[in-house]
Amino acid sequence: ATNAGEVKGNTLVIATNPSFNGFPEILEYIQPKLKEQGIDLKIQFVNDIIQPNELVNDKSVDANAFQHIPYMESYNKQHGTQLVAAIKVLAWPSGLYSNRYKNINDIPDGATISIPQDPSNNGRALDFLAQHGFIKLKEGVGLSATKKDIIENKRNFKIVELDQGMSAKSLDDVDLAFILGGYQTAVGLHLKDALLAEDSTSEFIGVITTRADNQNDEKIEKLKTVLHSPDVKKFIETTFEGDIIPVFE
Amino acid sequence: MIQLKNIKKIYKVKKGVTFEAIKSVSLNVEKGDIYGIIGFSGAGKSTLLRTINLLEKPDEGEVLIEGKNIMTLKKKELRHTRQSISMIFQHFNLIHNKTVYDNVSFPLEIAGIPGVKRKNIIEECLSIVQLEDKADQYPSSLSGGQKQRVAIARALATNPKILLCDEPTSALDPQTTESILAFLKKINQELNITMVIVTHEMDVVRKICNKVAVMEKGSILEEFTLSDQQYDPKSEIAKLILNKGKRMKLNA
Amino acid sequence: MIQLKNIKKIYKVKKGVTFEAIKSVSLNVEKGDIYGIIGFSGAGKSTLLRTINLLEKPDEGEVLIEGKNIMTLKKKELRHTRQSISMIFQHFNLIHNKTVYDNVSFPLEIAGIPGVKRKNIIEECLSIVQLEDKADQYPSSLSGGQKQRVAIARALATNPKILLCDEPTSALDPQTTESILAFLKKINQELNITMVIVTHEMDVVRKICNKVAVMEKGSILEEFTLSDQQYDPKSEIAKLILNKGKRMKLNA
Amino acid sequence: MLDNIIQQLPDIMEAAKETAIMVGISVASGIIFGIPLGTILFLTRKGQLLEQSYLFNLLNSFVNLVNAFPLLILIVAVIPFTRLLVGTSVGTVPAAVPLSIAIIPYFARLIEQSLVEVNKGVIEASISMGANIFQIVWKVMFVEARSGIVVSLSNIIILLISYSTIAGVVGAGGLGDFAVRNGYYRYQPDIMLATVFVMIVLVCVIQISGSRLARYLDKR
Amino acid sequence: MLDNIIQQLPDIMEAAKETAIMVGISVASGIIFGIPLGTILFLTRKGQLLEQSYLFNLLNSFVNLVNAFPLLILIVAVIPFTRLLVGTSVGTVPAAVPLSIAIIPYFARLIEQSLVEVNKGVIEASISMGANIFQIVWKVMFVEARSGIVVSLSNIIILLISYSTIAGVVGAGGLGDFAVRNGYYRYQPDIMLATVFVMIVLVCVIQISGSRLARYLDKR
Ligand SMILES: Nc1ncnc2c1ncn2[C@@H]1O[C@H](COP(=O)(O)OP(=O)(O)OP(=O)(O)O)[C@@H](O)[C@H]1O
Ligand SMILES: Nc1ncnc2c1ncn2[C@@H]1O[C@H](COP(=O)(O)OP(=O)(O)OP(=O)(O)O)[C@@H](O)[C@H]1O
Ligand SMILES: [Mg+2]
Ligand SMILES: [Mg+2]
Repeated sequence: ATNAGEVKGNTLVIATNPSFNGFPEILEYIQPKLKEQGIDLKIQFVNDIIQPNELVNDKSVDANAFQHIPYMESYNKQHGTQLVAAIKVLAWPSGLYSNRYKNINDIPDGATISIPQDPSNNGRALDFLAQHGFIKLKEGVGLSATKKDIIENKRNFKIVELDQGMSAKSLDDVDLAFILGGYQTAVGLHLKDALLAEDSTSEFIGVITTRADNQNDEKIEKLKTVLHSPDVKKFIETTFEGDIIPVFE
Repeated sequence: MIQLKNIKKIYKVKKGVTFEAIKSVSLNVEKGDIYGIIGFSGAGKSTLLRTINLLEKPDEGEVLIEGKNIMTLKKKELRHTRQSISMIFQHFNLIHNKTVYDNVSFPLEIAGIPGVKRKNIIEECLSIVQLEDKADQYPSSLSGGQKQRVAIARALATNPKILLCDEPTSALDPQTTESILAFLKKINQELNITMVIVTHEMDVVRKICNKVAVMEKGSILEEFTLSDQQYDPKSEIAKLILNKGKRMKLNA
Repeated sequence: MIQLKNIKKIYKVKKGVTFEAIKSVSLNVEKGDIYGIIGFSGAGKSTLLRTINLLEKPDEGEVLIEGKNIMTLKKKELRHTRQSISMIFQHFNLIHNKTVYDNVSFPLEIAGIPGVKRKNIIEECLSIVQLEDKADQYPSSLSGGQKQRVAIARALATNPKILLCDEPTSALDPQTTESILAFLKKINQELNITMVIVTHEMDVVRKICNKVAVMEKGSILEEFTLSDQQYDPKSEIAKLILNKGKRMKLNA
Repeated sequence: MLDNIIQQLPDIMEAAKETAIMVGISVASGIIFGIPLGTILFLTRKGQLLEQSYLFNLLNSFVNLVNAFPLLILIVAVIPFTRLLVGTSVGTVPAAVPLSIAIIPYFARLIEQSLVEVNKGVIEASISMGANIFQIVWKVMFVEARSGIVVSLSNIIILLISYSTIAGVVGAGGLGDFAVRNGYYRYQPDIMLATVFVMIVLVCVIQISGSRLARYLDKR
Repeated sequence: MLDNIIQQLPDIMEAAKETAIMVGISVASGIIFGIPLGTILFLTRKGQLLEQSYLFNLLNSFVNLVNAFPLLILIVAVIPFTRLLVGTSVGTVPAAVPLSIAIIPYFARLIEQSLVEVNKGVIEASISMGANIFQIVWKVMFVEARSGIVVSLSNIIILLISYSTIAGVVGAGGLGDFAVRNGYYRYQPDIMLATVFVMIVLVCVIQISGSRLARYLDKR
């Protein structure tokens, strides 16, 4: 990692979370392509989900690439920031996986279900469970739901919250796990193995985020052109084998 | 009772430099002896004394206790032998976080003496050294002489066969010394305890020792029986003992 | 030179229990005196000695050095005064991680004596106690007497006006004791150094002290000048000194 | 603001309970395994009573190995073991397994160091009395080193309180995790402050009582 | 598998360099600030040379406060200060700021404990010679406590190596973060193992040399 701050005219600094699948690989892949365009892409790895937004907001970096739109929106709301989704890049369709059961209908009452604990995906998982009738949530909480918003759990599911990196690894400990797209490969699973999955048109689209004042910047424009090329599309498709999918044509 | 045969002890001072603290010393202490070891500071007296219970493992030579070479004993046997050999250290070596009472109790616990019996023994030992009133105190609140007396009480507690004393009265005033020496003499005679006493106090030698060895620079210079009127002392220190002994007799 | 006025020292033994180690003691040591303090083990000798340089702060009373009450001095002045008062401790208190040489060097560094001068002084002091050959060793590799001699060398190094000695020869053989006492006597006479010596060795008192105080249970029982032929000793220990003194003269 | 805190108070208390469970179990394992481990490390060192370079090197390497692991990786690495031991790898009690594994070697080092400080003369005296190793360790070394051991103990408890934060990844909960999740990630600075405040109070209580006890036990 | 590791070797080396920078700076601050802090803590304690209960309580609370913070929260909490100090809050060097802040009080505690172990008679002797506090501390206490201090120093270096993992949140990089990223999130066990192996080697080297040096310095 390099120290941010020393941004030169033709340098584009993007913060990304190296722990999440998808963006880091893509950014590294396009680095030489941007070079050809005269842009020096610097990747600032930040192993967190708050700091990348802070850095964009306080102008330490030009943009970040790690989050999906709903998270960015709730972040804006909580922190009073005006971050914008500049470039839509990919989707990580998440799903419910199990090592113990083959069919979603086999899940017994009282089953243990693990969901990610980070705020960007915690509500997402709960909402998903609610949509598919496992639980009922308080009216209107939507994606910002927390465990406390569960108003009905007729089947007595036990919901445990884990780090998103843990969810796949703990498949042997739970009956059902909500695993974010990209992490299931850690235990040799793919999207097709999910008992239930988000559809690819879900709102959880991974975006390049930047400040409102910066979104029409020439460098961002060029970045968009490069990212939305067929070449990058092919790269995503072959690298992630359908577990992470490009959302542009 | 105690035989040292050609004991040698070499210390490494630093890389390449060694120091021969004991140079081939042999010694024979018989049962019931009160054997004094005297000599200059740094002569090797403490080191020699410490080889008797193998606190210092000699580099050469043999240590025999009651005829048995204790250097070849198994650990357990050695521990057992050591339980019958008490030692009073030059620097006392009391356990600082135990009270006076518990310090004296400690060797008894090791020897496996049951709790009920211990109390009596401890109180008796503390009364010998006149420290009954300090039983509950910790060593750090004791005067130098009081610490030494605790060390003496501790050594006496187990009723040992052999008592090794490294300057046992060095911190004591004449009267206390006198009473402790009288007690040592008494247990020597009544219980036939063998003692080896390192000391630089000629009075101590004169008053209770029957044999003396004079050490100098790691060797025994001479060895004699105190009652031997014929003996012609070689070293200054031996002359000091024997001459003074005569003087005192003249004055008695 | 040194005046103690109504010194009292009380230790807290445990909750609610106190122990009066010094009970209103007054003492007057004149310049050039070699003042002996004797008494039973635990009488309070070390404690009293330690009040002279305020290592032990008395609970009551005054300590005057050269007429100045040092209990009212500012910290810096007290430090300054202390630099001219050396002390030999009953338990030596050497710095274990410094060599013999550096231990002796330490008070000189504190007194701000420049490096070039130090070397000579240190070597001289080590030669007085005959430890030149151990200069590079650490205290843990020294015998008991050798440690005590290092402590003596350390105390002499700064050429103090007052020397406080707590059983300075307790670990030394007679000859070494003799030579050290001779040296102390010599510096006392030549440099007019005042000394206070706590000891239980009557020989030491006889050989170099001019005045003696006898302590018992925290009080001074009696105080006398050794050359005073008329003096009628009260305590056993004082009789021991004076009687023996006479005996020795008879034999001389 | 205060409303928010009061509303969340039950959760904070729940988190405190979780911390207490994790720290309690880990400290217990630290005592049960760390003290013997540290003692054996000390005894088998060069020049010590049970000098045993093979065993020493083995244990020393083990201690270094565990100390080298970042806690998060350690947690993941011992999952199979955790599962074997408590049946599952998620939750408060399972989290105590990696925490224990992390703290045992660390505590062992502190114990080892405390024992080094014990005066050699005292140990020698007990050897001369024919004491066996167990007696020397139990009745002399531990007695002489006890105040240092108590201070080390309070140090590791404090360390564990903040360590346990990381156990949040396996759903262990606890104060640290609560502060991080609600305070940092969900951006409720008041909750974060309140939670950290509870942690500070805990730490102060432990440190002060540890240091009092140590001073009381130190009779040197 | 080996191919993969070899391919990533430059990255591992880069991470090692980052760790070295973070740990280096933090250890330096630990020495510069932690040693004086620990010394003052010791000196102002009840019954010690500079007994000063106000100052002691103040410093003691500060130490407890910092020790109570989960590292992640500490890192975030000091961001404004970091920015003030080094201009930015992300990167390897900035990460050393919170790490230093975390380690200084912890090291101070260890120093304090080492000083407690110094024989009181020796300190008394130097008082009797008229030494001032500085001389007593510098020429006596530190000299007598030096081997304990060296062991504590190697302990905190080892602690920092694994602590620095968490500094990943501010983009510090380093071995721990690298291992976590690749081994934990990305599931490349070979890379994780290789990285942890480097960490283990580092830790062993530091522990063994620390303990050698300590034994060499200990002349008691
Ligand atoms: N810290 C303390 N707490 C309680 N009592 C103490 C403390 N220090 C000393 N004493 C007691 O004060 C008395 C005087 O002690 P001091 O060391 O002055 O004796 P002393 O005359 O030097 O004896 P010795 O000849 O044995 O060295 C002793 O009875 C001792 O137990
Ligand atoms: N660990 C060691 N390393 C090097 N030399 C040592 C060591 N221990 C003792 N010596 C040396 O061995 C010699 C004998 O020491 P010892 O303690 O036996 O003397 P001592 O006759 O008891 O003297 P004292 O009457 O002064 O106590 C001394 O010169 C001492 O310096
Ligand atoms: Mg000796
Ligand atoms: Mg005394």
